[in-house]
Amino acid sequence: MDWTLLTVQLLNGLQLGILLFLLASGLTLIFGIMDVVNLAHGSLYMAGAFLCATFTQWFDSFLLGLLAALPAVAIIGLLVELIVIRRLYQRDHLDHVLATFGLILAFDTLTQMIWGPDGQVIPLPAWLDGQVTLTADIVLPTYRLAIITTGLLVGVGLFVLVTQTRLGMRIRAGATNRTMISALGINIGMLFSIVFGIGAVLAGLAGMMIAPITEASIGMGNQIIIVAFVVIVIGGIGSIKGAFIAAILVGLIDTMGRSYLDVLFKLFMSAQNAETSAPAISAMLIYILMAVILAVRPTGLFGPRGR
Amino acid sequence: MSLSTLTLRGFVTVLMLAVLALVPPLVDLTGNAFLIDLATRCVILAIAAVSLNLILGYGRMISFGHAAYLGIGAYAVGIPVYYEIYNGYLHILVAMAVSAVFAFATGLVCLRTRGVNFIMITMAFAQMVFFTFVSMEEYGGDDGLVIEVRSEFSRFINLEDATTLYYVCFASLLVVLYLVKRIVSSRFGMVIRGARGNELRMQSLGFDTFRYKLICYVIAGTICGFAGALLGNFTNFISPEMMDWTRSGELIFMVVLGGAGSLFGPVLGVSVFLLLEEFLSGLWLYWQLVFGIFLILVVLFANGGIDSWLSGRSKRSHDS
Amino acid sequence: MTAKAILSIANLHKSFGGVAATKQVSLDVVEGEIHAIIGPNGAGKTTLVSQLAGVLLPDSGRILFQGNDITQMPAHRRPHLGIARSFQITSIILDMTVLENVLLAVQAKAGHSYRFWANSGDDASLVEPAMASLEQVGLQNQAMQMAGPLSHGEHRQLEMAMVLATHPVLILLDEPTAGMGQEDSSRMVRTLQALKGSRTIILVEHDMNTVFMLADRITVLVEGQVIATGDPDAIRSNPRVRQAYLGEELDSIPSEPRAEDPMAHSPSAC
Amino acid sequence: MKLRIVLLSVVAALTALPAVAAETVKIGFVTTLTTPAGALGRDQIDAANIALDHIGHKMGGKDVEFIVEDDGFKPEIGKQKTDKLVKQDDVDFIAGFLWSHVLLASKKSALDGGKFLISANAGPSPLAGKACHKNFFSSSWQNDQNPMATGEVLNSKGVKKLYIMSPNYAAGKNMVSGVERTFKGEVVGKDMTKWGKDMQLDFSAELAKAKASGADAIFVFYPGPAGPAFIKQYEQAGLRGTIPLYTVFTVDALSLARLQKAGLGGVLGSWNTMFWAPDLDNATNKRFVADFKAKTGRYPTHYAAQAYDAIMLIKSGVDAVDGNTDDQDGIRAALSKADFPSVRGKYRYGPNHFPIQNFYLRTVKADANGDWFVSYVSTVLTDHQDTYYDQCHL
Repeated sequence: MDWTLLTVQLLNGLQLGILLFLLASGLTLIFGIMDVVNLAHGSLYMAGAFLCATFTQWFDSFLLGLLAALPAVAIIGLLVELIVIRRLYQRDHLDHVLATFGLILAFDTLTQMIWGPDGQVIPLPAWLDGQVTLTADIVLPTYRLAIITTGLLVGVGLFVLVTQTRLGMRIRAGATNRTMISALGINIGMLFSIVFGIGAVLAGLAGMMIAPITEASIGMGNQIIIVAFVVIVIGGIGSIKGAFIAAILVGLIDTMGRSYLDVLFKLFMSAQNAETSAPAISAMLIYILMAVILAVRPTGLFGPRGR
Repeated sequence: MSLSTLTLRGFVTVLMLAVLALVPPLVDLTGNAFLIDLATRCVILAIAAVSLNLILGYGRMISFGHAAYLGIGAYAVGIPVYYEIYNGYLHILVAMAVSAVFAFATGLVCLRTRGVNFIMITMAFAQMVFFTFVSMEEYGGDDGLVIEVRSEFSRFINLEDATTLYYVCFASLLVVLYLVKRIVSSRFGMVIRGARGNELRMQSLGFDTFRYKLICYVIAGTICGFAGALLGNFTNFISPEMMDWTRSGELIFMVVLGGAGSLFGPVLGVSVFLLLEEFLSGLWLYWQLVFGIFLILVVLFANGGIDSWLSGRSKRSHDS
Repeated sequence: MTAKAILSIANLHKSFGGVAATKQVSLDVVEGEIHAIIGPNGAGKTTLVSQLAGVLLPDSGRILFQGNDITQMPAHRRPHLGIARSFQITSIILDMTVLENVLLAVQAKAGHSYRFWANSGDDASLVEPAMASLEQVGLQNQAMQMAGPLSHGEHRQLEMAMVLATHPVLILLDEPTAGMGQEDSSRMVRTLQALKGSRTIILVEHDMNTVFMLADRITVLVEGQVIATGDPDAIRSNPRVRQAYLGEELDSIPSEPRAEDPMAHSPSAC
Repeated sequence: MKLRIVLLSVVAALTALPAVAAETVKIGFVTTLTTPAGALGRDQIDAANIALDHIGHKMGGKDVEFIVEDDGFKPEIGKQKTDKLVKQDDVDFIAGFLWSHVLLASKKSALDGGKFLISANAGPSPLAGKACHKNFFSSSWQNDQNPMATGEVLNSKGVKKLYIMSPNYAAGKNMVSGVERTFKGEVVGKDMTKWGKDMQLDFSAELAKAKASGADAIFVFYPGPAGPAFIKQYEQAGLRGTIPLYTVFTVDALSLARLQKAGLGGVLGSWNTMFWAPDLDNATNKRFVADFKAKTGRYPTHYAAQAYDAIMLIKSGVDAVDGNTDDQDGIRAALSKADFPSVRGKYRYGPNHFPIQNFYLRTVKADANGDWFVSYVSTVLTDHQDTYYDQCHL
């Protein structure tokens, strides 16, 4: 066993998990409180990445780009809520799925119309672009550690927001019992907008964090949003804690699968077959995890009873 | 329901079937052989949409993984053909049997869940099938599998002939429509529709709704597997891409566009969807923008789909 | 107690997160009687009925129906023994016709419904009993209408028709007249009176007029506990009941009610 | 009710669009215009239009009708579009095809439909071997050829242990087998990553494995959108300077523009192999590159070069029969001579209609304006023929 490699891969898995958490936490809030299935959450992730790329290129600074892009994504999120999502609250999940599926098509195409088909790069400042030497053997890209740190900070911030503030109290009340918010005399429309805005910013931030690694590209949200849904379903809908644990779990499983499954497969099949089938099977692992968890607990790990 | 609107709906249904029945001679008149391709695809996807409608429209089981059955069905043609087994009856049998088994096994897990968890777990199982075929290097993996020769039936049914293939698909659609019509008005169908309206009530009447829904789920999957076998024959090609979650989303849209829970609605939905796609994609590179907005507008304003528009009543969406 | 108990509940207990909703409830229901369960709001009436129907499973205790232990039997199997339930909140299938709703109920009684081909709407063995049930509640003329747009009273009648169509031995009726106007309400009372003796009925009801008009025996629940069981006169004079309930409300009810009497109906305060 | 019937008739009318028959040479071009891979297709279309401008939109005295179809990066859609070109537009030639899996899915439709099929990029091995066809021609290369050249370069640089990464699709597998065929050292690790419109773009796990494998070089094939992402992560992981990178179809004009924007100077001086370079010294190439830059403001990629050649190749065929596109034998005979001015200079066809051509070592450098481009260094393979031609019996 190569312990160095294992450590590096665990950190890589953690980084992926953190990214998924940023996406999934907003998704699970929107879902838990508003009961809206928002497939277009991935489009906000993409919007964040593209806006951050453009602003970074304008200001010639990643941090300024990030700061400018965050409110921009929030505005886009609020507009989406105002124009489309708001009309869906009284509808069932089927309508949510379809309308937000339409949003994805529209967003992807709009993005190509504005930015063209090319990916957009986000240049990193030198202090983020290097490597950190943890031990003699373990050298990690600085930026990936920055993602982990940022994600954990946001996670703590979200935790404080939800558990310590008045807004958070309302959000929690809404997540556990939707009828209670109206009973408490809270302006539901406002609360929904705020929650959707927070979700949009978190999704956009996730896109901004990954884009310096992968570039901002059209449709980048379409696959990860499905994984984010897997995360919130595993974690139990409406539960931030569940989303966090499930995100880390999924991140680790995905990375470990990509790292070690081919080695495992080579034990009982030809090297050629192992190399080509291992990636597909490792991509399948998270879905298997989800099926197993739902088979045992139909509402997920930390899901509310009887939803 | 007034008489005039009722006849409009009936008129369109008859007209639609008449046009579909006459596609090959009409195509000969235009000289545009591609139209028969379009019509064949339309008819095959209509079978898939009708099968999805059985669970989604009549049973309110929002399966987000129905495209998996199309893939299973198509691979059930592609893989035997790869081994030079061309017997069409065998292909159909395998397609339907494997689909049925898959629907049964996954239905056991999926139907325990409710609401969005059901949507997501059906999608998860479809993704598993997707990745299973991606991992099967022998059958082309991600690249897909070219089906060099179409299924062989008797001497009189030669699927290599476009017209024959079309009529086989069209006849299949008619049979499936009749089958679904019988099922939904049978005792079994009553239970399924009852469970859509009020599952708790059905249980208190003494129906084990889980088992009825499971059987319905298996029937729908089996029919869609059959449609997949036709699709594999038609496209001469199958790739895991056909089982992507976006494909399942498109199938749902076709059903809802036409009118979920109406017998003929999905056929209309598929037709309008494909014509629009063909028409728009020829006009503008960015046609998907129009398409996406159209989808949103349909959801927001056209409750009940084309069917309820034709029958002149706007159906409230059934809130589960 | 001389008559045979068709349903016998012993030490039934159910709590939700530490709060007991049903506390050691024991009671016997005699064949053919209308047995009313009354109690103030939150007394656990619906929770008790839900356990009888199997929607909730008790934490402890035993339910015997015709001598069989049904305590842990799943909800969907109890109807096959002849236990039917009508819901407090109207629970019919809104996007089906009136007839189809009752057809389903007949179907449920007819055994399995794994028949995929024959049109159930043309099946005389289903339609005739269904129409008979509709006539019993006076809805035969609305048979082909969609259930959704009917009035509240008609919904309740339909619900009743569905219950009757299953030919139940024991009917669990949860507030059959709740929210009804006077006319609908007295129609329901007439329907129930006509059933008296032929069916065993457990009636949960807020409206004291209805209860004392219909019930052979009454059980009073307070905070999940049975505080009294007896015939209407015994209950009326029971001091514990008078204490728990508003004595005046009991006094205002005539001791020999008849259905034909013009009633000063007061809709129950919910 | 009236409105409904009117709308329905419009829908009905749409089904009956008749095919227009005219005295033109019709060329259908299937490529990717949407999704992140759309940039490659745009390059091809730009180049094809320049080629058409250069020939005055005429072939064999007839006007050229050029029909572009978007395959959406999906084999199934590519096949659907090919069917449409064959059956509805009744084109004479179908060209394009960036992706091997799209080409493999579509070839039956085009060839069974009796059309000439010209691949302007993809070169999957079956089409070079057993599944070769008299009406199929490549204006690019067979997939294995370019990595075989890289394998030779690796040998000459003294690489002993190689780590290979490639997307998991038809071309990726060919690329891997190509480099393995000529590379003489040991392959210490291999990763085949998810491809398609949901391609994997985060390579952290794979790069960590590569680093731990003790390899002294990494060979990758990441075309299109994946290229810059890979190179960026390679640099961020600090592998530059420890494990040198050798690429095929990864560093091109499109990825360089973005890498330059991102300030990833590490790619300067890196090596790759190709059958062509923008500064390859011949008159056709000079005119093509100059016009392309003037029109688009970009350096052309090899995708563009191949598309330009595809149009020129078709012209040579149509000219030979004076525009009589029914004379398929005449066109075929002319095409197999490859007698036209190619941007790569002169090449000839093997029996399987894949080019026999030179492969060059290229390096990345900045031009006079400071723009990065891939520049010719030396010739690695001369008149190189693919390894599948002897399985082709035409």
